[in-house]
Amino acid sequence: MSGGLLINWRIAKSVQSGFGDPLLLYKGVNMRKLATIIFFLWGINALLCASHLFTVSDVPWDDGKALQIEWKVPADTIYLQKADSLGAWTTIYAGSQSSYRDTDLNPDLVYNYRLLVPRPAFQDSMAFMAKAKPREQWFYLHKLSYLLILLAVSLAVLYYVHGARRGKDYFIRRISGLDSMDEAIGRATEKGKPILFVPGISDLDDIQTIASLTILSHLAQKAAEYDTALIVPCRFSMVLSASREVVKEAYLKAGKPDSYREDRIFYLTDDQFGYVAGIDGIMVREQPAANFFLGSFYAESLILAETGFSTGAIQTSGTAQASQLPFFVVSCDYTLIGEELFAASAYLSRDPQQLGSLKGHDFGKLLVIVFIILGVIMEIAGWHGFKAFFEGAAQ
Amino acid sequence: MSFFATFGLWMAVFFTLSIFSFLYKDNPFYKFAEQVFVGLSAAYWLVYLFYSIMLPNLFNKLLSDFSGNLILLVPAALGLMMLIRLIPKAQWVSRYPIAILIGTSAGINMVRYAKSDLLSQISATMINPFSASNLSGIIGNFLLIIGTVCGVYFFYFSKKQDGFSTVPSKLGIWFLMVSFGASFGYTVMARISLLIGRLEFLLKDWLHIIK
Amino acid sequence: MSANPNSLLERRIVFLLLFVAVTIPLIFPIGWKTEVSGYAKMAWELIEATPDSSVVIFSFDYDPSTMTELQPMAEAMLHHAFSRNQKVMAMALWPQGAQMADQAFGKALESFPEKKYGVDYVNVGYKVAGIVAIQSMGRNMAEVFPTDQRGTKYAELHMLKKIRTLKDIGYVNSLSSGTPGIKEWVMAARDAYGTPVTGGTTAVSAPGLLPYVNSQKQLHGLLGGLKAASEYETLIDKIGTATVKMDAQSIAHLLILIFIALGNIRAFWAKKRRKA
Amino acid sequence: MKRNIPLILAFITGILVVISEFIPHRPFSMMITTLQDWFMIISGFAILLGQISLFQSNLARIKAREEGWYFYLAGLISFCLMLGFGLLWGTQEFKGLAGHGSNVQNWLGNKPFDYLFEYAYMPLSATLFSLLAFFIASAAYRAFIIRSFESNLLMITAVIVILGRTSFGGMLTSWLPENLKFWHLPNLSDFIMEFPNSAAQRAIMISAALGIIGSSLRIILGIERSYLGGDK
Repeated sequence: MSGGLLINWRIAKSVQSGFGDPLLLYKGVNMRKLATIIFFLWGINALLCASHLFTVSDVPWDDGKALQIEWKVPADTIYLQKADSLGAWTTIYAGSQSSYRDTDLNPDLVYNYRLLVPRPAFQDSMAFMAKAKPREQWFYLHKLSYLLILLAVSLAVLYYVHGARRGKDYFIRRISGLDSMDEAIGRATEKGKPILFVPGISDLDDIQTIASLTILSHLAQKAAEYDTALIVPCRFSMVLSASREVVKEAYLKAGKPDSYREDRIFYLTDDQFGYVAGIDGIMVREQPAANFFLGSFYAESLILAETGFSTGAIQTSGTAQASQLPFFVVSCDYTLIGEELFAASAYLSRDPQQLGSLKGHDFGKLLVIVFIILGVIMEIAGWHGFKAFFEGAAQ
Repeated sequence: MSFFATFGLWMAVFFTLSIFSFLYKDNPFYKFAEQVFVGLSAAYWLVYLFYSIMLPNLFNKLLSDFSGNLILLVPAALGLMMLIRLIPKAQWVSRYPIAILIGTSAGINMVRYAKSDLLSQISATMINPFSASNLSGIIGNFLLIIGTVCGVYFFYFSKKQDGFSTVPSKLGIWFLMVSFGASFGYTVMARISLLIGRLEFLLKDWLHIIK
Repeated sequence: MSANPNSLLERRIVFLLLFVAVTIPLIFPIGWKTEVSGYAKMAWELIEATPDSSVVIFSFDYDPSTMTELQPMAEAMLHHAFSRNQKVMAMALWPQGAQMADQAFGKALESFPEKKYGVDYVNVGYKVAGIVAIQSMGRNMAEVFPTDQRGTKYAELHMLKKIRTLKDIGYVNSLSSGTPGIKEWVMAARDAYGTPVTGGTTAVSAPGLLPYVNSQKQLHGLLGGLKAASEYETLIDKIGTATVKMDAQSIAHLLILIFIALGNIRAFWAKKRRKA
Repeated sequence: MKRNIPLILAFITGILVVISEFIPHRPFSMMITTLQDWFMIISGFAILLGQISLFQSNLARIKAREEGWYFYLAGLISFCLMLGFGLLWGTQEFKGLAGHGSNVQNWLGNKPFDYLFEYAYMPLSATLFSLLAFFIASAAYRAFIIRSFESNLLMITAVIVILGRTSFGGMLTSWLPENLKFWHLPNLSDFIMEFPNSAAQRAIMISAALGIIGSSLRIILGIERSYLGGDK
């Protein structure tokens, strides 16, 4: 993979000239021959040294887009050059470090590099050459810790789900934000006012949106049972489609397919603040008695929650967006904090399989706590390998 | 200033004030601004999506090199299947693309969060608390470790919180509360900046009161 | 938590007071001095210590969306550089940065009407490719910028006559709100050619760049957000836009604290009345 | 059939994505970006669904002369204008069906699409965003009340950080001697942000990540399927 060749014309020339006249004979020794031999030996030596001094090698366990270039030359400043497709050299690094990683390369192509080491005393520079080919491998080794932890959590989830299937019962602690859901629906029914459900501002590619739709399914069923109108404005068409499916199914389950009104689940606009402007309008005009903001929210969280507050609605919110939680906590009646949003479907459905998978998350939490404590102890003890193993994946 | 620039300025001022009027109460100006906003922005994203995503990623590629980009027919077909929803009888067809998208999202989210939010946060918490140069740093490091561990424990669902186990859970809530207060306070400045930006527009560009 | 008519009225009063509290300092500046942080001082020192008539680069690596925070920095630092008689070459790694530069020059010329284009300052405009452009500037600046924004040839720009590469530059000041920006300048200009780099960024991005302000001075100080901009204005003893905006911020913050206090007093009375 | 095939599809794509994360070799290394590009294309088609629904509902309201129907008419007109302008003369970088429309540009000073963007969309969006300044004040007024130990913590840290972020917060405690500098408000607020705040944020992130991993797994395995609706 790596190769090196020292070409130093100045040195080569000085060697030649040092041996004087090419045809000089001294005590029967053909000096020219000697010079050639010495020069040859020096060349091999230089070659060996050079391969040691300047190396280019494929970065192992990667996607074949990087080469590691290293050099061991005593110089304050070196220039590293790379040949482009036409063979012209361009400097890619200048400085005093002793290695460089060239990235964004194409796998299986050969790349040529040249290292220039200036020699101010001679007013020239030495040049080293090397080339290599980046290759794709079949596993990212630095992701090992990451694979293992993912496997551990997944296996735990599967194990507990399996346990649940065999009839094991799992406990789940109270989540007040979810207990209050019936109360909120009840109040809306009493007042004869609708319920507003906002499934967040992310598309279906966010798991929070899907978690939100799961809660919507339970909520819609309750709303159907109580004959309370349910309004669901959506920011994305795909969320709209999925929401309609979910709500329709819920009304069907509640035995009231005729009460389902598709026009109550509608699209507003793909725009973040346009969407919020629309919801604000709905809140002040329809005066829903209960608002649910569940899913992924960004800056608009407070606009929604404060407008909702001013209309006197009972408000339940939930998001895993840590930066928005303060605003929900401050201006809503109930807030599902972070993971509680994902626990909701298990909590509401009491489906043993879902409860089992929740137990799996909890196993993950214990694992995390143990790892953190172990990691801290190892760091205090000065044994950094443990942390480095986890850090590998964070690259 | 040209007529259209002046007109545009007044239009911008009108919309700005209409939105602000919502703070007092809902009124026809806000209703108008709201509906215009919804309409404009919906069309804006449609146009944006068409020029920036559909043209370069799909149509242009298919038009310039159809046989080389045959694979793109798959998402195109799935996209059309989404549109079949418009026919009430065939709405179920859209479940195929939705299922593929959700499957993909689930896979991507699983690996992304495991990496960026789980592993990197765990390893960032593995610190030697005594490595800080001063006492407040050492105390801070301890708070960081204890807070993270107790906070994670707060979310432990499958155990009754009684006896000793309430202690870390309680601590966890305290840390959450401190964090919520702090983030709230920290955000005030960014939010006031937004208002300053709008006022600058009104006072500078429109009224020329400030330079 | 439900709202009653009383609380709706209180809300409106809160809104109105906030509106007034932010507007008034914008119209009638107070000019509160801000306590100067070490990072802002470092940036100031670099500009202060760079010799008379050095050519320096101001790179405008942002667009209007972050103008509120970054434009005051640009104005204050430009004011400082002009006052030290440095010759400023403005450029941009972001497409709309060139306009930001023109605006900043316009503002600075109000205080320094004697400064001439081409002699004391130039705007060479936007350059694509971020870090690659910077690397090329390290080899040959004239090649990267064949002309300035107005189409004048590089060689005809008086102040750039002796400037061949980045090494001839006194310092680089990057005002950036993302990528490409300060990070690229540090890597490609400071680390590769030793040209000192300083800069300013938004309050949100600042923590991510602070590690570069280290003992090797990869970054000579850093301004983060409006507060740092007003600190800089304090350093050059000028009441600029940042100070004015910071005044508005301070008043608004103070008002919110008063609201919290009033809210508690109200809650206290309500509780007492309920008990009675 | 209508339900099982989608579940199988979700399973296969989910598993493929997870596997490809760990394999640097083609074709796996390309998988995630390819699927993400597909997502954009599919949502590019799907956006029409929403827009048609918006169009229809506005039209229905106008036809039924529902209360405030003229507002919906305004919305509909804005929608059509923006869309028409965008398709006809394109946007800043892209040319539309009728080219760049240099005549219109000379007349208006900008492309019509960009004109509406700059003078209507931008001010609307920025002003709506700026309402947050007011709401953050009213929320603070109402919610930061001394009640329980938890709510006191919330309030006290908020007050410290608000003070620490401004000029006068620094002035207030600048008299503190060197050995008490920790209690200097800007320092104290930095300390809170850096340590206890980060700790709680981390806890939320870690547990939410576990929730996301678990939910994703449930979706891939088909345990979680409510997003698909019913069997019919």
